[in-house]
Amino acid sequence: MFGVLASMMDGVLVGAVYGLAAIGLTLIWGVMDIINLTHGAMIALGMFGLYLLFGHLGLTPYAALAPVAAGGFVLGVVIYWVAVHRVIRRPPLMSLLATFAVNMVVIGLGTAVWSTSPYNVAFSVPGITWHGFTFTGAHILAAISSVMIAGALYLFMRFTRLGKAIRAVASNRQAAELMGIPSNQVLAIAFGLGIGLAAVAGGLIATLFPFTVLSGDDYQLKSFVVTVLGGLGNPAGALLGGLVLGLIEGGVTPFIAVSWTPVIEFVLFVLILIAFPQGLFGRRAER
Amino acid sequence: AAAGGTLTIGFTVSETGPLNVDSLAQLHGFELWRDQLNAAGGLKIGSSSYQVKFVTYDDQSKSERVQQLYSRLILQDNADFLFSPYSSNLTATAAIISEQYGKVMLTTGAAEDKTYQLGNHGLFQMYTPATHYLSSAMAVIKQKNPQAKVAVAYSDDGFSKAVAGAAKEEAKRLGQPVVLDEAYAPGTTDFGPIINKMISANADVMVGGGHYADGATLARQMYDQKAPMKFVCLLVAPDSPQFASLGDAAIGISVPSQWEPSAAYKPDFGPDGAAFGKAFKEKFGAEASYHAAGGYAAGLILQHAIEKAGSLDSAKVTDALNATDATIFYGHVKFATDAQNHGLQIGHEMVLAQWQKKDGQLVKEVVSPAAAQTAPLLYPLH
Amino acid sequence: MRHPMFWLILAVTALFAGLPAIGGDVGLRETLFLAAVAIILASNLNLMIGYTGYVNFGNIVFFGLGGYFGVWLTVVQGWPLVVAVLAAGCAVSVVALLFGLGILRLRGAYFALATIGINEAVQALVSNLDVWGGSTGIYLSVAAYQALGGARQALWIVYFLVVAVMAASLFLSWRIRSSKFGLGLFAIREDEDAAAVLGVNPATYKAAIYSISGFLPAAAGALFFFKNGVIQPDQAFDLTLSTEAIVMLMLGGQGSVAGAALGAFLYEQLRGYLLTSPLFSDFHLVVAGLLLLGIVLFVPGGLMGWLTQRWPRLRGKLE
Amino acid sequence: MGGEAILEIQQLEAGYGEVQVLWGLSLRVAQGRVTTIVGANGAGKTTTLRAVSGLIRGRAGRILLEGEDITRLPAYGRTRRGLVLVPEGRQLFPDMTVMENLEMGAFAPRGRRHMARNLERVFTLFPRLQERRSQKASTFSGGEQQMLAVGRGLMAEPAVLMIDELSLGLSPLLAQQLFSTLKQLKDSGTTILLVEQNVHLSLALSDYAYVLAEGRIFTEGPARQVAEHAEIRTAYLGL
Amino acid sequence: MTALLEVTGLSRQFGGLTAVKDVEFSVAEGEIFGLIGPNGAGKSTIFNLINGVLAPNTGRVVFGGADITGWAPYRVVRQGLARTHQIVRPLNDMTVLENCVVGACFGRDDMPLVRARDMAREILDFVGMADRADTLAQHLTIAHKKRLEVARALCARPRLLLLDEVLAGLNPTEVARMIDVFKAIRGRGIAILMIEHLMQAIMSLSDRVMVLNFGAKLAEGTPREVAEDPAVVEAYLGDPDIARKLMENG
Ligand SMILES: Nc1ncnc2c1ncn2[C@@H]1O[C@H](COP(=O)(O)OP(=O)(O)OP(=O)(O)O)[C@@H](O)[C@H]1O
Ligand SMILES: Nc1ncnc2c1ncn2[C@@H]1O[C@H](COP(=O)(O)OP(=O)(O)OP(=O)(O)O)[C@@H](O)[C@H]1O
Ligand SMILES: [Mg+2]
Ligand SMILES: [Mg+2]
Repeated sequence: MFGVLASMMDGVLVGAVYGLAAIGLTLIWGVMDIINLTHGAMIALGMFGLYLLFGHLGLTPYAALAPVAAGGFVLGVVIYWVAVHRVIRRPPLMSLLATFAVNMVVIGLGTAVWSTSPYNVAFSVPGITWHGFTFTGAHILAAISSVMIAGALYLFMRFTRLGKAIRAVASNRQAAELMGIPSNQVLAIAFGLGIGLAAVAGGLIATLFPFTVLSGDDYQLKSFVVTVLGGLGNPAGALLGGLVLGLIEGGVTPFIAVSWTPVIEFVLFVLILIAFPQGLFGRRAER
Repeated sequence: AAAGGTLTIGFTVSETGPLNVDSLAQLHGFELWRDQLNAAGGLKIGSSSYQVKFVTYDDQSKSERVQQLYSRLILQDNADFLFSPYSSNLTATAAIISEQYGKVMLTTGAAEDKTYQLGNHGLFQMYTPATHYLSSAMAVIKQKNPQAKVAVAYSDDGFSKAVAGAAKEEAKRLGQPVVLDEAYAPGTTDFGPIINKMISANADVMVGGGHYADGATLARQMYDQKAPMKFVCLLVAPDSPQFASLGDAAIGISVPSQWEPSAAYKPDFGPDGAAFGKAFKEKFGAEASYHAAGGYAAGLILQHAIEKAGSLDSAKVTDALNATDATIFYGHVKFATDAQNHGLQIGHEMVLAQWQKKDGQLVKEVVSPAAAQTAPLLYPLH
Repeated sequence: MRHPMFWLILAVTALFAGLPAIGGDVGLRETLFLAAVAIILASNLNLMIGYTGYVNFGNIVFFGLGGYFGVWLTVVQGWPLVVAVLAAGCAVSVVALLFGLGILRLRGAYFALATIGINEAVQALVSNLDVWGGSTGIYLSVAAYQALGGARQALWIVYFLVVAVMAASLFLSWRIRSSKFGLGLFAIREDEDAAAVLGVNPATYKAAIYSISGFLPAAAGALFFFKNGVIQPDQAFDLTLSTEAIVMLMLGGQGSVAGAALGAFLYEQLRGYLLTSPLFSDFHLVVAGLLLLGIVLFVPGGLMGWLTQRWPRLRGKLE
Repeated sequence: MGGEAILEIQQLEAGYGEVQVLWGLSLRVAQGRVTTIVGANGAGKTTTLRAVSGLIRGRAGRILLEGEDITRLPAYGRTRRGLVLVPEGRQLFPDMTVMENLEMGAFAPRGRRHMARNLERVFTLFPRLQERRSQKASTFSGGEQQMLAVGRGLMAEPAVLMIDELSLGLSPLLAQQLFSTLKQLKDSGTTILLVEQNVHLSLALSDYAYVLAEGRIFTEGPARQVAEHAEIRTAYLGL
Repeated sequence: MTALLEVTGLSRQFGGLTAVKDVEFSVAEGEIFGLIGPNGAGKSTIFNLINGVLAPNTGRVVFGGADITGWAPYRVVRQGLARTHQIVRPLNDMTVLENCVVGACFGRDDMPLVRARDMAREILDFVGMADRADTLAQHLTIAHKKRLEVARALCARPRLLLLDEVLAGLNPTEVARMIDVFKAIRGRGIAILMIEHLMQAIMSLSDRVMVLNFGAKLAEGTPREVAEDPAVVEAYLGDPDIARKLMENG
């Protein structure tokens, strides 16, 4: 009984991080209608960014998140201008491929530098033990950070001028331009934000699990699932979706062999897509 | 020495992808052998000597291009002999090509017994087969606590599954309850759910694991989550010197090993363990893992067979390998020659090593068999 | 039958079959084998992406499932290879039809995501399926090739069969392109709702083409893994191969029969070259990525798009 | 033509991809007046407005606003200077509320400064918008959407208001109401550049008219004169 | 006159909004029937309900004797009921001819390609677009796109044609040309149900007109009867002489 509860609690903690990982993806998707296939690579860069800042500059992981976010933002803006800007009004396949190409380049460079060997941020925070089950401090802190970042983003999008401008551009780019909103800059900022969030998520994940250059792919796949659960372009939905995914994982593992978890996860993913084509918490995206 | 030319050995390496840590360690073993041999004048056949040359490609840990690459190695690069790719399934794929051309292929990373039961004639295994990996660990457990509840959690790949399957059989035979039997996906990084299950099942000892990445992670997370295991034995990962980077999380973790630097076999030919270990450290700046030793040993055995055959002819070298029954720094080497299991390693034995703290330093001690023991087993851990 | 496309397909097939056979050149055969498989994947993917406008990101599931059916039927059930290959094609088409009826209600990105989901779900399921060897998969023993006269001969036979499947893929693409069925697909690609209002039954058409586009890749998968000697879930359902197939299609120019084939051929050669080149092998991904980015940004119509733009007269002949 | 030119277009050439639509077009919009562009379908009216507003780039020619060259300015920069377009097809922000749409209209500093005053003006002109301020724009009916589009344009504090196809798809009653609204705007001093298929109404409302044919100015003159010019009526207006 | 299309008790809600409320009317063989009403009155929704793009909440649609309520759009066309879209939907990347061939191929007769091509050419000639046959649809002007909508629908060889604001956005010359096309269509024995805001067109073409307001029928009758109905003037027409008034004030 405690085992099941502990497992679900673990699921919630990890789920919050899944949610954060998905927010960057859903933001870019919602605003630009681009499925950003560099997402996984950016998560991986976030992991290595944190690893380097922690290992070589000796920053504590949580202090290192800020420069990781800033680096991700800048990189995102650069990628936007180089690769995304020209495909943004083209058919979706184009932006998929453009971002996939960037992904190949980043992963290729990453592999050349770090190979595909696993790395590890050797850092631990005392945890809480409950009936023999231990929740590590890193998990708890990561979950708290995720919720806080998601909340901040929600407030930013809802109430700031820049946030509104991003939503306006997402809603109708030409009209936004006609309202005096520099849509290219706004899109670059939004893309940078999305990448920055992916990098931060990667940094937080690095405090939990070891990683390789290719690890981002797993979280990218999970982000897709979360995005579909939460609906497009909706940070709150993504966080909720992440929690649901974490709960599913945590809730089913005590009862079945862990090798069946992905079966359940993906079957559920497809079924939810078929039943709710706009996501569980999604608004209608098509008109 | 009269110049005889070059002898080409071809193989693919998993430079990238999930197998790369183990595969690259093995490559280092190959390279050390080659460089030492070439420095010593090369491989001697009769009066002529040959410089050994490698041709390698990256198989990306995937079988997709393996056949193309091995065809290329044989036909375009004119490889005289082959080493296998790392892992059993890539090896099985490559063997379909090598067999057709009657090429000899020594395998080091392909531990699964199955690979040698497919009817190949030129495949020779350097490792103790998977089914024997955990025998000594199970014996140790039985001896320490006959009632110990065993948790088996292993990577869901052929090799680990074969090892774990044999361990479960062994537990059954020894009358020990298996309270948890879980296979996890090879890329798993979050072992929280499995560790929770171990705790829920009140397991006393844990055996399993798979390769480096998952094994190291599992050990670290068991430590972080304070899993109260009395004995933990993981495949492959703890053998790597890198494992020491886990710090206290490494203490007490044991590993079945093909080879340990401290194991002092009397070689019929080639260096002894200490000399190999020293040379390796000089060249690569790190302790040799058993993958590296296996790589070096494969070269050495091939070299010995060629020299004994006195020819580069594959058929003659095959005969020489079939007849091999030798002890080198790596231990005893002998191949099965019956049709069902041709090439299966039947001479070599594993040791059980354990990470312990000695004078504040993490060191890997051999704890079993008694003959090779360098320190007593640390038990229980909690 | 005097259409240039007919002769072009015939000539390509003859070259593929003839060139390695004449000199018994196994190296060339292995290279062309991978190229033929790439062409099969890209051509059939073209039926979905190029003709119908649905991005199938998980197209490799056909190939992998076909491989499993084929290997299982030949090795475990002892069926003759050709029968097993056809059966694999049929089985996968039926499975695809079932999937298709479910997920083809989705559009755009959601459809693409669902195809990924299906691939992952199938992979996870097969990994747990004991009849197919679970995660360890199925190994072929050397004896499996005896029925075809030993491994050496068997690989040639498998090669010719793959070339035949390739030819079938090209003919299929070509025939569909100039048929009424194809016209309906194009209409769906342009505007599904408008097509429905014009009398095209989108649900049936989409499910049909999804199912058809699974048949030949499944046959190719059966042959590929039979030759490979081992089939395991992670290689059978490797998502990167799916994406690579899309890249091939883009490179050649989607919607065009010759484009899909040419793109697949060139991409495969390029990857093979980069992987084995001492100069680029460390950076093969980087080079391939930069190349792809260049194409997407500057030649979005792919090779065929570029060719027909330069020489518009080619349009009717090669498409 | 009377009045000072606030907007001046000189030798404008523009198009889409390889298609050139405008061939050296020149026109002047006088301060405080209503100027209209009429012409057959496909003559290039929308293209003209799109080029002037910066949604597409001109290939040659100059655009002057209050004497300043704005040819190189992007669309948002032109809006910030008071050159505001109510585009063909309304182009609302469908996922945002009516109020948010109006707020976005006042995004540029110019509009933000006078937000309260303009909001009041828009609400007086279109009471319906005030009633439905928190409704999502996408659920509006066609006519209401058009009101919102015009209202949003006004929020930007336009120096020149350009409107494309004001009455497209509107019921006769709504079209009439919108025209009266435009008249009030004009009377309050806003400069307007209008494109409209309802030639009767637009010529009636306007001071000056340009007749566009195949991307060139065919003729121009005071609106009343153009409306009565027999040859123009038959050849270009189909009256 | 026998009723070709008979609609009874038709209703449709969107969330809380009732877009179409208990509407009843019929169109006779060969008739031109006009549908007018303020914006958002539910006109386009009625089209969507008839041709199966939307399913009605209540009511029946009977066409040519068959109950087609809730049929999928592609079945409705094959029954001989084709439509155009208020916002044009050309198949952009296909030529004008191909657009029409699609219409012909999948329309009322299950035509083979070759015959469909002949048919498409004939119809293009009929609507005066023969010279544009090989242009990509996306490159057409709005006027031509509207004509393409009509041509494509005609290719299905319908017995009844639904036209949704085909004249909106056209200049008077184009409107006049289109009206001629409509007359010719009627000449071929095809009935027309049209939505239009252009009063002169509705008045000159329609045999009967129905006025819709807030989803419900407000009036029905000959054009003249309807135009003189004070309720219709108040809700829809307003003052027809506005232009003259503006001229005088300005
Ligand atoms: N996005 C586009 N791509 C290519 N050509 C276009 C595009 N938009 C318009 N055109 C072409 O440019 C020409 C002028 O179109 P424009 O929309 O400016 O005409 P208009 O005078 O506004 O006509 P209408 O009265 O129909 O609105 C037409 O021939 C049209 O086909
Ligand atoms: N999918 C939908 N969801 C919600 N409301 C809808 C939907 N479609 C139509 N409506 C609403 O139903 C009402 C009727 O719309 P409809 O398009 O039928 O109007 P119409 O009479 O054709 O108007 P117009 O003359 O402007 O084209 C409108 O208020 C509209 O907002
Ligand atoms: Mg226009
Ligand atoms: Mg309508």
